[in-house]
Amino acid sequence: MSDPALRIAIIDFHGTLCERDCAAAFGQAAHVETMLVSSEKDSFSGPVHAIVVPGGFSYGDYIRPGAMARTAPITRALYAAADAGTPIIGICNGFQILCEIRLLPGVLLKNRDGRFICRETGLRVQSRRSPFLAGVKPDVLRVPIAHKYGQYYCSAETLAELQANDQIALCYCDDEGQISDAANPNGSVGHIAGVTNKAGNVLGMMPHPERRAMPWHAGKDGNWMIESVCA
Amino acid sequence: MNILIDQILNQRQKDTLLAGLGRDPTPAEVAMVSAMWSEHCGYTHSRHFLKTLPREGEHVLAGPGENAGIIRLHDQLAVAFKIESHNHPSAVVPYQGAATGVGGILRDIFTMGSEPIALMNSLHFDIRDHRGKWIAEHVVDGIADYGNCTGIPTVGGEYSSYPWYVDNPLVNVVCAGLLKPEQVLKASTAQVGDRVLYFGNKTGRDGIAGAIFASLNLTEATREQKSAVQVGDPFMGKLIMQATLELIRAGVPSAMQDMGAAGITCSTSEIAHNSGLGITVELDAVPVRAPGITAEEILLSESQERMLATVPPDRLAQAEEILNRYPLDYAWIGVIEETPDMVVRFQNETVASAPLDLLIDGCPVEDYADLTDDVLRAGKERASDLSGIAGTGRPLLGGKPSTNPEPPTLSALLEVYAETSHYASARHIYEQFDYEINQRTLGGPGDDHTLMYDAASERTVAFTLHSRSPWTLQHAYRGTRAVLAAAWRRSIAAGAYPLGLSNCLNYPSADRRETMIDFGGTTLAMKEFCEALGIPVTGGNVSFYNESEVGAIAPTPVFVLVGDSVLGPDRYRYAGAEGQLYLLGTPDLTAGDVYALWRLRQDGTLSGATVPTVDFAQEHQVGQALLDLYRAYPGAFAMRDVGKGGVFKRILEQFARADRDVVLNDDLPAALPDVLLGEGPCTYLLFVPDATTLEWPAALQAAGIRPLGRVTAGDGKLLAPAVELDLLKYRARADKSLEPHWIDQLELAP
Amino acid sequence: MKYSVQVKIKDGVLDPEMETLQRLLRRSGVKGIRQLTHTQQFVLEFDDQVDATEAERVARTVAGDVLANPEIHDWTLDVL
Amino acid sequence: MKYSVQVKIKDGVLDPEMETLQRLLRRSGVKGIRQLTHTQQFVLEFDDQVDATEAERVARTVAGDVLANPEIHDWTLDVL
Ligand SMILES: Nc1ncnc2c1ncn2[C@@H]1O[C@H](COP(=O)(O)OP(=O)(O)O)[C@@H](O)[C@H]1O
Ligand SMILES: [Mg+2]
Repeated sequence: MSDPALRIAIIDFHGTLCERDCAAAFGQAAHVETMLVSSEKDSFSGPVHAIVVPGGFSYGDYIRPGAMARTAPITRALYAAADAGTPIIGICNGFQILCEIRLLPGVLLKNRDGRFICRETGLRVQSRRSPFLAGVKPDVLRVPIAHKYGQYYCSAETLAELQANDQIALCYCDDEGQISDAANPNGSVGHIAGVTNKAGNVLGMMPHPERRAMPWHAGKDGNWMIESVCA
Repeated sequence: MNILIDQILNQRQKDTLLAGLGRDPTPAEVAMVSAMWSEHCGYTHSRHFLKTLPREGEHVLAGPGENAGIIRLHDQLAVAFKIESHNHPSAVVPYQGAATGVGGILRDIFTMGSEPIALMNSLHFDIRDHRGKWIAEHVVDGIADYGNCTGIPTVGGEYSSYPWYVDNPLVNVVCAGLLKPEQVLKASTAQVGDRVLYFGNKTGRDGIAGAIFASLNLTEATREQKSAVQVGDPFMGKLIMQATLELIRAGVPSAMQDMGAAGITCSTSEIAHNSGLGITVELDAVPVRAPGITAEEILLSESQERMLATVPPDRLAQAEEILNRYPLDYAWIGVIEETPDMVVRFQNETVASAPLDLLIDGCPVEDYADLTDDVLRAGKERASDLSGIAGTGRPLLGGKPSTNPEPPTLSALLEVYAETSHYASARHIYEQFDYEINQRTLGGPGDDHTLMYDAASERTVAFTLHSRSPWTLQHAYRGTRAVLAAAWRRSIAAGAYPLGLSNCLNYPSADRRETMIDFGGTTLAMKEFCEALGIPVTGGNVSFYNESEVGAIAPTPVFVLVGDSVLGPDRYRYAGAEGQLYLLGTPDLTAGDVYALWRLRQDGTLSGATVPTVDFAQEHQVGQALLDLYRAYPGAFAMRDVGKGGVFKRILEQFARADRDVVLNDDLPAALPDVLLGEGPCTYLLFVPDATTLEWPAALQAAGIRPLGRVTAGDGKLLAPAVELDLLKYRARADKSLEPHWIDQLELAP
Repeated sequence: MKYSVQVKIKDGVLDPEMETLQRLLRRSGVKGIRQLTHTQQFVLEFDDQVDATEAERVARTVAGDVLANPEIHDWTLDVL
Repeated sequence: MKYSVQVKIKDGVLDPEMETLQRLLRRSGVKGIRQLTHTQQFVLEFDDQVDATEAERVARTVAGDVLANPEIHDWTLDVL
């Protein structure tokens, strides 16, 4: 690896909650330097190797999760970075934001049974196009979800496109790795837990890899994704 | 407004006010006094008893009187924690009532400069009917939405359903935060000339007179006082938390206080008075939301998410620079004065000018000198006839003890165990809470213990939350002793010698002598516990008047213990090993909650139920020995206190596996129902895997630790002399969600 | 049979979503919005077999018990 | 100047909140509700100084950018 540290930008909207968790988790990787970037800024001030839009309740999830993020200056910088091919990951509320600012197709609706769910889920890696998934060895990861609006929805045409372009990155699965209705916690269409954009550099996912990453965590599956993008 | 004042100020209070002022009070003064002298703010009925509690200790950095208690855990770390009730609002608007409860307790914690790390809650309903279920569902939703949105994990709690909570649910919320011992910021350190900073949400008419509301019994009339309802704004809650912590880290405020009960009145007067000074408040400067709002309304509004700070004159610009970064309102609304008066100005007039001594300490309090310790220890026995619970004479349970009660069979008891909501999986509750955010949760809901890990100091903080209304109903003094001992055992099992105690005392009407005997009995028991074990009371909350036309609650003290745990990330977690079970103590079926629930089903009484008699010195000795054992054999064995649901619940949760049997020995220390479902002093269950050899310290041998049985290869059975139980069947039923118990039909029938 | 239920936060009760939106808009330079309010409309369409009194009774119960909380909302019911 | 923005879930997009509500009602023995729909109305009231073209421009931007997501919503703007 070349000498200068990899800079990973972590975006902090008002109401973002998981920025420090992400900084701690990604910061563990060798040569990585994480920096918090306020959503009130309109640039990253310098080159970044990758961008994390962390979970939380930006602007309280008011109106619709992620909806108000559109008004923040940082979105312009996000569009530019996405175009330039920078690896971007949106986790949970970050996924909702990336959908609302149209960097990713689809939208996240309220969970099928209307309630918040905090629970570990199985995730089957369906596509490794995202730099965050390219180096993930196992086909099944165990990572928790924590959301009320995690039901992925898109039109039938969009779904067909996602399939055709290999944009479905992660699906919910059971302990044996089987994708099924029973293993789908929130009613997502196609059991989708994560998708990428057409180019593959922008990934959105509802589960939280940063919560299975620290030395004292019982599970460490999240580290696969962190190491993948930092490799 | 005037109607409320007449309801609230009694003759004695009116006389005190007139004498103190030496003139007729202004409307604003009456408004302020009505709030400050309410039970909620003035502790008029409880002060007599609360002042007897031990509050000093080498670990105490802040005690009662501050927004929250603070305990020094070790050199690098202190913990702020507090419990608070939101029972009355939750009975009327369960979602908002519970949500604003969480908001309020969070503010108490970050106001002191500590970063909130954990929320917990203690919830008690009567879910027999539609209304009770509706309340339960909405309370959990409200707690979830507020806590989740602010990013503080909700890591544990307890719930129960008993008939004495009909119409009067209990919603107690706990928050804990961490800070460096030198970072503590108090509400008593303002200086003359400091400017008074208001920030957060605007002031509206919502929640007017909430403090008064909490001091009244719930009647149809109070239910109609809709202006008392507050709406929570968790996004603003998160913003003011961040802004507050940032201000404190920058060293800007000289003192800080959140606006909780009685809003601006309480926060401004207390911050000045606690600092030994006075204050002038300019109400015109307060950011308001409602056009035409009056001075009295501004003074009493309980609009949520508002903070108060005092800032030295040379720090104003720095404060503004920080606050400008957040989408919130702020204003300079006054100044700290030398003269110890509270002066309020509105529209170029002085609308109030009263000595703070009068406003805060002048509150006439009830004196209960006749309730001596002997009277309290004798207390009031209740068990066989609950029909007039707490003396209301209302037919709540309607039961008369059956004259010749058959002792229950094990299968009848297990039937109760399998069917009631008490032992159904709490997943339905806690999966609605984000319990993992912030990466600190070492033991969360569904785990054996509630443990939060601090990576910086590599230390673990243990939290214990406990209440047992069947015990405290039967006898407040003895029941409270038993609850405290049970909470102590939970803390020991979590590896922590408790360093501080916080409490929420939920009682029926304070206007009845019987309530005050119960209340006094509870505080006496608490005092004895704290003195015996050297644990200070660092704060708490009192909620009276939990009764309505329909019924009155059982006295329900809820306790929170905090300690520095010896358990860490490497603690023992059961993963299928074979090994030995050991039992300490002698459980008694009639003291356990399964028996109480069975009995309530039989005839609506608790006759035959008992309260364990505890000896704190003995609990202390055993507890210390167990902590030593944890230290001597780190990560080598598992330990649980034997509490609700008895040994059976622990076996079911841990060892019910398709490839394991639990085989109990022939020489059980008591009858099987006692062993499996009973409780008693100093009772713990330990599991030692075969790979580990332990040497029992003398203290435990003296306490009578004995082998109970083995966990061994098998197919999911519990085998005991002449008994075979299918654990997997019970496990499957216990794993079933609470949901069907909680949700049922709307009352849509004509 | 079609019923419309309109649900609105009572005057004087805080609507955090609208307050927040207004604050953010002001910060991002959108000036001149004096007030922002939010009303929800639910339309309940009944099967033809259901008679009008029964439909209205159900609509009323659903409105008062589920769609609105009378403590903080005003609501109205209309036949469409 | 007052503008009303009506936001409604598109035909064909399932509305999870209404689905949940329907399920809850059905489980509670409420029969006969064929359909349940939900529309949100936002009213933006402008200061008198703001001129109509500017107000409409703002209302339109807020509606399309924040209040509605075109992936799932239809929305309309009306002057009141
Ligand atoms: N109201 C609540 N809020 C959060 N967690 C809860 C609540 N009630 C129960 N729990 C959690 O569910 C688990 C099981 O609850 P319970 O059986 O009552 O307690 P325990 O196992 O501690 O005796 C515990 O881990 C507890 O923390
Ligand atoms: Mg306070």
